[in-house]
Amino acid sequence: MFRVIREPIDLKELVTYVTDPSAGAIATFIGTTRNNNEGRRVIALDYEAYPEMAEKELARLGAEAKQRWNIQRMAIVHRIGPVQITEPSVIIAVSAAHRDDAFQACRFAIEEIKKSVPIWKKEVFEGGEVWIGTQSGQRLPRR
Amino acid sequence: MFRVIREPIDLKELVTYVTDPSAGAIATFIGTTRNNNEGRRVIALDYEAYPEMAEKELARLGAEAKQRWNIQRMAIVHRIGPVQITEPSVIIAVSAAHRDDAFQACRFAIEEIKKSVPIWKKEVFEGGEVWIGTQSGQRLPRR
Amino acid sequence: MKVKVKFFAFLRERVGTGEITKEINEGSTVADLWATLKKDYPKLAPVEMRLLYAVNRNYVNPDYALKESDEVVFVPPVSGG
Amino acid sequence: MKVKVKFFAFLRERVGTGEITKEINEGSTVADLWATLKKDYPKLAPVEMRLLYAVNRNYVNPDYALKESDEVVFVPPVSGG
Repeated sequence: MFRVIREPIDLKELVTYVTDPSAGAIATFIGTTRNNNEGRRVIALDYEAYPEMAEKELARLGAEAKQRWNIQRMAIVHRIGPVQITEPSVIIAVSAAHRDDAFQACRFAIEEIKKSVPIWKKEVFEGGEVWIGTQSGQRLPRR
Repeated sequence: MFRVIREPIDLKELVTYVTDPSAGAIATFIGTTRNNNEGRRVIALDYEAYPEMAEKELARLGAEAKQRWNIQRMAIVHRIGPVQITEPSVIIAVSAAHRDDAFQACRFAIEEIKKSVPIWKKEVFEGGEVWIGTQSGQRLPRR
Repeated sequence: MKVKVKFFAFLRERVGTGEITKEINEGSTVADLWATLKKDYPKLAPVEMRLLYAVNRNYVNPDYALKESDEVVFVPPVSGG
Repeated sequence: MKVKVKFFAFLRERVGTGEITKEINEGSTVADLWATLKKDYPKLAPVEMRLLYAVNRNYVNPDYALKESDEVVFVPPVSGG
């Protein structure tokens, strides 16, 4: 399950999707909107995607994870549009027979998303807004 | 939130508990009953705990995680009694400003649980049952 | 020949629209197209950030030779997650 | 003096009960108590696995000197998760 949606992401749906009788471990990662970034008071994040290609890239990295680790199922859903403080912008769920594979594939997925999936985040903060990553000399935020 | 319970574990409750406006990341780990182990067909796992001490040890390792990583909140709930295939026996949720801390603290928690928390797993398989870890020469199962 | 160009995020705001159709010369590369667009849209001229190029939903190199009806996207630094 | 001993999991099944009260000599250590229990419960005699010792819900060393009313647990290899 690799999707880009406008609605709130349903964690339960992803976990149910990856649940598998031969899996002993499920690792999940939830990215949420934080109320501060580099000293700014953040009001919300506003995500935009090239949706067809973003879903394709999510599926591609899922396939790559399946080649690299012994995992059963993976689901990644990224939300676009405004995402308020504490709300999830992305959820990843991975099941595997053993926990090491689940953790590693989950970590891999979020790192890759931040490198290659055509999704962009505009930070709306007190006093302005900025497309993250576009300012000269600005690092991508760690999350 | 560090608890040992008999009822099914509510993932949503843990994630809601650790949700925090200053957190940009939530990592969770769900341990589930797998239908096979070391070549045996597993029917269910049956967990037993020394509950007062188990909760104390869970809280202790949560405090240790807070010292070692920059995390906001942690919740660990372990279920006891019979846990059927695909059902969760343990869920860990950790929130942090940044994802690296959340992942590391989550991983630390599950590794420590398997080392020091007084909870025991009886595997009920086709043809018998065994307390995992008590057989001479038997390794603890990876999960 | 004609290609479709989509703009997202930072570039969409600079250009003022999300999609255009552009007439280009046979044999134009993606890099050529970008150079032309910088002239068409003065607000793109100062854009110095590292862009990735996608054609028909796949990343390509700047010397990729465009074909009729290709869908081209200039990808500003991604920041999902 | 008397101490309370709780048994769990593998050891509980061997002993046949989850809790006993045991009269021991002043100055007995946890290791002394375990040696005594092995005589009381023949099914414990062959137990060779590495045990941890807990007194009043804290892990202790085998030479821990017991006190009146202590709650003692012999912890077989844990396998939670």
